[in-house]
Amino acid sequence: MSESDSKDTPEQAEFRQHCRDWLCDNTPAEPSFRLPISALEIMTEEQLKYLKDWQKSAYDAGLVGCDYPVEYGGGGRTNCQRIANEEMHRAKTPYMPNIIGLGMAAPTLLHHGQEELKKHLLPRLLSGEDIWCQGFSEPGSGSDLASVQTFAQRDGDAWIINGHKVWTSLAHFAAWMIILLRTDKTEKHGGLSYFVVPISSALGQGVTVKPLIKMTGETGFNEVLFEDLPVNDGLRLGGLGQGWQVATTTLLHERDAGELVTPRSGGMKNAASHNADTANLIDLARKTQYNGKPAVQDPLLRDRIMQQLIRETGLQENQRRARVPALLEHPARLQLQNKLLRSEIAQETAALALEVAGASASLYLGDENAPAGGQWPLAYMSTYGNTIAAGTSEVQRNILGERVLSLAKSK
Amino acid sequence: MSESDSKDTPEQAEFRQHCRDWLCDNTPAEPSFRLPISALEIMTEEQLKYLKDWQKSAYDAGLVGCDYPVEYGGGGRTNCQRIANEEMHRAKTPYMPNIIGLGMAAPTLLHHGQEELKKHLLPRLLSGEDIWCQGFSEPGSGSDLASVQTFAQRDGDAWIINGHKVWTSLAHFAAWMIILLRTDKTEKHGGLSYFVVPISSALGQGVTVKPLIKMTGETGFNEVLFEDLPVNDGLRLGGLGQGWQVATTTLLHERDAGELVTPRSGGMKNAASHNADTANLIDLARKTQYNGKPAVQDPLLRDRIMQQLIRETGLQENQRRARVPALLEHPARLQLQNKLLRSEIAQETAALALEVAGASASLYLGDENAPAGGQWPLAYMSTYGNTIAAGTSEVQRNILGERVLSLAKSK
Amino acid sequence: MAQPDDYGFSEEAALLKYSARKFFKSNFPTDKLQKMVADNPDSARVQISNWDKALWQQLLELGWTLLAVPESADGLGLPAVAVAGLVEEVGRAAFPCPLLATLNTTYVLAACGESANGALREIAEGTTATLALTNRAGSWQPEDTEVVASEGKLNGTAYFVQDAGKVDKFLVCARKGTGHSLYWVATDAPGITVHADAIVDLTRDQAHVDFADVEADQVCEDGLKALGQAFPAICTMLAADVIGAAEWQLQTTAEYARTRTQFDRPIGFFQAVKHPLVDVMIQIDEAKSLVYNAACAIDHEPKRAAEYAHMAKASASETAAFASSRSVQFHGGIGYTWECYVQLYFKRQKHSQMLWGDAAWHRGRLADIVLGKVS
Amino acid sequence: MAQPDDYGFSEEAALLKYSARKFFKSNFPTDKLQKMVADNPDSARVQISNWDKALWQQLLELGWTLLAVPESADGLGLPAVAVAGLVEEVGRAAFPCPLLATLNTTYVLAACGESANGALREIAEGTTATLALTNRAGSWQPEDTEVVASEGKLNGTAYFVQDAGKVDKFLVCARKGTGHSLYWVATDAPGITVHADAIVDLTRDQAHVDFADVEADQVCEDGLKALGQAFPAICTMLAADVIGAAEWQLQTTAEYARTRTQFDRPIGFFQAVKHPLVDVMIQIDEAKSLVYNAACAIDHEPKRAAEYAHMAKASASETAAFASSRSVQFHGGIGYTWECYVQLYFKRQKHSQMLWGDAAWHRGRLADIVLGKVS
Repeated sequence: MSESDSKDTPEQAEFRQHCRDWLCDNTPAEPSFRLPISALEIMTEEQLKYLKDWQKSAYDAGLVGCDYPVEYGGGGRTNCQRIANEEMHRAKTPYMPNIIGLGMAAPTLLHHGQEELKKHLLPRLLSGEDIWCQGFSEPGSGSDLASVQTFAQRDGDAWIINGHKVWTSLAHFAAWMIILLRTDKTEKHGGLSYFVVPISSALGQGVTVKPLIKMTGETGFNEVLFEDLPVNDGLRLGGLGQGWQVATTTLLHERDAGELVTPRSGGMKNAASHNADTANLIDLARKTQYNGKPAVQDPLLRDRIMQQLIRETGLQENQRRARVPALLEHPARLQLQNKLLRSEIAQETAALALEVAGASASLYLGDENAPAGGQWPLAYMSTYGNTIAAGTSEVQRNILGERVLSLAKSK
Repeated sequence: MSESDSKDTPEQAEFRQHCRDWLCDNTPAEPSFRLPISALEIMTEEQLKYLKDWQKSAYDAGLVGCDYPVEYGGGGRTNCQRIANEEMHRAKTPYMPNIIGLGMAAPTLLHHGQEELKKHLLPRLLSGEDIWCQGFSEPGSGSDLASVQTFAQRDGDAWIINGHKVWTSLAHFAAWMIILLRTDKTEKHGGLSYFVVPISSALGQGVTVKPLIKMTGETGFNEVLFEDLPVNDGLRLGGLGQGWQVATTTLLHERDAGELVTPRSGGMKNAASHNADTANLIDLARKTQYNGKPAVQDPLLRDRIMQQLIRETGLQENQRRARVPALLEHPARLQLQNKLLRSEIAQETAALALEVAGASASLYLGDENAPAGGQWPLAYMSTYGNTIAAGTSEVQRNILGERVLSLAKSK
Repeated sequence: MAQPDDYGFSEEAALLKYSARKFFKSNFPTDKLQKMVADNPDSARVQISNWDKALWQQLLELGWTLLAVPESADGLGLPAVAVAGLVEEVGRAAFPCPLLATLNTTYVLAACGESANGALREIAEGTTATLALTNRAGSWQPEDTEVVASEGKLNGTAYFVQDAGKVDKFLVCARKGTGHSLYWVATDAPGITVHADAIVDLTRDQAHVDFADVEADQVCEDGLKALGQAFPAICTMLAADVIGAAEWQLQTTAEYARTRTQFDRPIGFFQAVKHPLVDVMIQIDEAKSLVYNAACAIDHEPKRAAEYAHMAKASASETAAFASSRSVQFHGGIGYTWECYVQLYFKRQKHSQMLWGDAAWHRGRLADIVLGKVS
Repeated sequence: MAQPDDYGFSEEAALLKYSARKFFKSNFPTDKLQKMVADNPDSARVQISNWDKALWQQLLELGWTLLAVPESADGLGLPAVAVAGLVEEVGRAAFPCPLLATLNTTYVLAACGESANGALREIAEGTTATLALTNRAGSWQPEDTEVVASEGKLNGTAYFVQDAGKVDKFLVCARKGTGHSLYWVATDAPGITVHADAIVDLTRDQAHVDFADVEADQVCEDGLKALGQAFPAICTMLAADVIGAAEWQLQTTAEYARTRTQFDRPIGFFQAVKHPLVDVMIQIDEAKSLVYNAACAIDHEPKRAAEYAHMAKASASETAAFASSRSVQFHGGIGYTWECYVQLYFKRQKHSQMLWGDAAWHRGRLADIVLGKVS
């Protein structure tokens, strides 16, 4: 809602101008084929290539990895990534395909990686040449992440990995995976270690990627099976048995609270081809007849649309207020709400859109009469990915109650 | 909503006619003084006398204890109490003052009491001559009722009682108390026994009653302190260490699910001088201006009033459906919802009434401009008594999840 | 006329209901449904949902479609409560079939008077049918129909026609002069083109149907009156379907919560799962009690049938939304997959939620009855 | 003009806010409030709420009432964000005083132009005041006032006048001819009768005020324009009070949940307590972020101030209701007693929830701005 450029530092102001100029000439044209709702549902090589090309060109122009050190392929700037993201949002660019690399792997590597690894991996990550995925969840370890069983058996300088990861978005395109492994069966949290492992180069040689299908009918996430995959100890991040601490950095970024620890490496957060936001909802309500008049004139729908607008604006303003320490009651209180609220507000907005659409909410992708091409039912179902993945809403509320309100642990 | 007399048995039909005839002539006139919102807030002797007189006359006419055996002072009928209650509701009679006696003590006595006790205590209970109260909660035992500490020490044929009960409605007028006591400190549930103890006759001789004030400004509940009160073992209901099982009967009745076990002894449930129901809410909405027109014409308020009407009707229909086994998925599923829903629906209805009243919702009892004499803010606050007492809403949901859905116990 | 306290839900009704439940349990377990309708997750797939016509034929032979046909037209004339009991079981099985569409048509035809007796007799003989009366905007007011009758021929398009791909006949509401009449026509009559919609729900189909100079039999002159009279039954039966499906969602999710372990506990231990599941149950029970109350009003207290049907469908729509939402959420990652059966019910319920009016729409109509219309 | 990213919340503003918090913590702990206002639970008690005039005098001397007075009228002219920061602390302490009433009056006077400079100077010198403009039905549209001005005299009654028993002056909106003007008059001027209302809230007072041929100074010709301009500040400051009080409710209830034990666990262990408390926190944070956004808009982006103030008060009203409800429920039996301090905040918040428009009312106004009015 609010313009946020009046308080730019001189460096930020200059950089913002650079972004605007470059984006003016280089924002790519819409592709001839349909893009999926987000990077997590990329299904075809054609989609991937288009999006990788975009990431590469934005990287080359300095709009990715802005705040990362130059020696790791970054821009060496300070507090400029937010500027780049704002300008890309304004220019309505596509999203970046390497969402897990940029959003989670890069900040974890930056914080915990050895010098050599960072120099080797970060430039190709930032440019999008290497796609990354995340191997945390397992069939038996969802909310209870610390119970992962995928085991790394010591073998001299290497580790032999066996196990089963699941819900692994982008694994079918990924060069690398960040992975949480059990290196000690006698301790729960203390028995975990954190590695980066090559995926695409090991396919068929200890790594098998099997696609899963989402309730939307889309693919995009996978099961990944490890069978005697050898991994060098040099690919470990953090100390042996320190995997949980390293994972915490990843999780904070996954849950939109990463800036409490390390800078984000680039790319807009949660970019989607059809956002379940009130701007789109109002657009739908203007185009839809409800009870014989435009839905936007129905008093009940107006009230509920305003409820969503207020919640959405409140969340935006939370992110702004989080930068003003004098107006905070607790240092992490707002950031730890981000992921929970973003996913739940979008879910409610999409649910409301289906009510606005009424009978037409039954129409899906590919139906010529479907409002917004059937994107709303797709968006609604997709929001469950967000209230479940990266810590369910239930887990998020535990974290808030325990870390911010100091209530007794629920488990 | 629905008339329910078309399926009366011949006995019920005849009895219904008797009730109607009698009520036509004997429904008492409104008193000159204000009656409290329910029997739980009786504050003055004047109020008590008016209400006791009413209960006595209704008892004498056979409208109380209808389904209880004649030898215990009852009417010896079958399934007639509901008829009497329906007719008293229709005739808009006052409520009965011995609400805890009729609603909880009597069915517990009937089920678990020794013959002699029943003959001695039930007639005076049903007629309202003896007011009863309930000594379950303690300062440290609210939701966790089985943790009561008030201790009965064996002393020959008697027990010596020491401890502290709290939230004891009507204790200041009560002749008798049903009480849950610890007779064994080594076991939690198995260390409890259930007694009936005389209160008014022991005041100052081992029993002290101290009034508490509610957030509404009313009195009506109390602390009751026991100091070396001797109680004869003949006043025990059920076996030694079986107190929890006996209390279950009381609790089922307190939570509107008693008919699963024993018949109710009479009196309308949850009768109040101002019900937080939609009939009253609609009345308010017709009389109130909102945004320059009658509130009953505001589309948002209409929608919310209908939400409450639907929930209220649904609860009534639950009680009807509970009597049709072919339409039940589980034998206790509907009854165990009654108390939870009744209290929460009333709370929402009252909260909505305050929004309907708008600025006028600020006006309380005694204000000449207050809508409905300020009863709505009083009713709203009073509903918290109901969502907290007799098992909080949180405890009710545990019971439903565990007993009906067989989910793991939460504690 | 007052309602009987037991809804008039007879032993015969109970027998019908529980034999239906048993039938589906034996013959149509959910894995069969999944295999049948979810074989192809591609949203560009052919859009007519698959269904088991052989099984449907058995149900036809059991007489399910003639239960609601009046005895005067050779039907069984069962009370609405008995029919609702059956429909609840169809919803519980999420069984793809044209029962609901045919029942809706039956109730409308039965409200038409003698002129529709021929059509009713066809239904009694096993013909299936659906209503065609909704406009492009999805209005639930049949006077908004875009089909026009003139000189005995129908022209225009009807939208959101339920299970159009499974039925033999359409009952069409068409504007005729200043009024609206009802027409009875075979789905393959000349001039009719059925366009299957690409819908989310895998257990039903839906179409928009073009009429181009279609010759059809008028079965009712005052179509709006008949539709108005049948509307409580239409809403109540759909609500019965919803509560059956919701009970499946509840029981399936509770079963998962009893067995799935995290943090060394079955997840049903956690009140963040337990209490919302209880709330789902409460919502189902409210809707279910209101469904049988509405059905009983259709049978015994027709003056209040509209009022109670609005309550039932409003409550059922809320139930559909809430039970669906929690069923996916509490199944976690697996609940978000195509292979997990909860997606089938989720999609059916979201369809039912809006069909024949969502909760707010029904509350608006209810308010007009209870509080009076706002001028 | 764009908003500064940090709301323009300066170090000076932070100092003011945190010194206020410290002041109340030292001088006005909640037990003092309870003793002061809850000495008599009888609802037939005298209705002017007690307050600590000596403490208020200290705050006057600290200059709190002149913070919002423009520099041109000898005030400090602090930005709205700084004032909101202070008001949040007054709400947190639930401190009975006429600060909010005086601030509201100040914002209206400041919107009147030069004609009100005299009245503003009085405020700068320590005079307290409140607005008198609401009709018997509680309309928040000042054009509905029941007070009439003619020949320089006021007649009629103003209702729901906040803290009328604590202030020196009324700023009255009165119908004059076809328009509405504002009048400045001492609360004890001849012809004025202040009737204290019997209200639920123990921390504020409220009255209806009769005017009978009262001579008063007109301070503004176009009263509705000034009131409209000040309305965002009125809503925003009340919302700031609400979030402060809600934070007290949250922290007090969380503290109880950390210490009260049942089933051998602190009750905060149970997600049935933990998660709703988290939701209270989330609701407070939403409202708080919207309050500072609205206040900042008053300072920097006045064209959008109304829009943002509606968001802030709508969100704050929801917060007031929800935080209050959960504070009593989670305190259990003790929370339902007069002696437990949560009742004080519960009642203040229910008052604030409706005051100057409840959530639905503000969303309606917001929709008119964002979506356009419905003709």
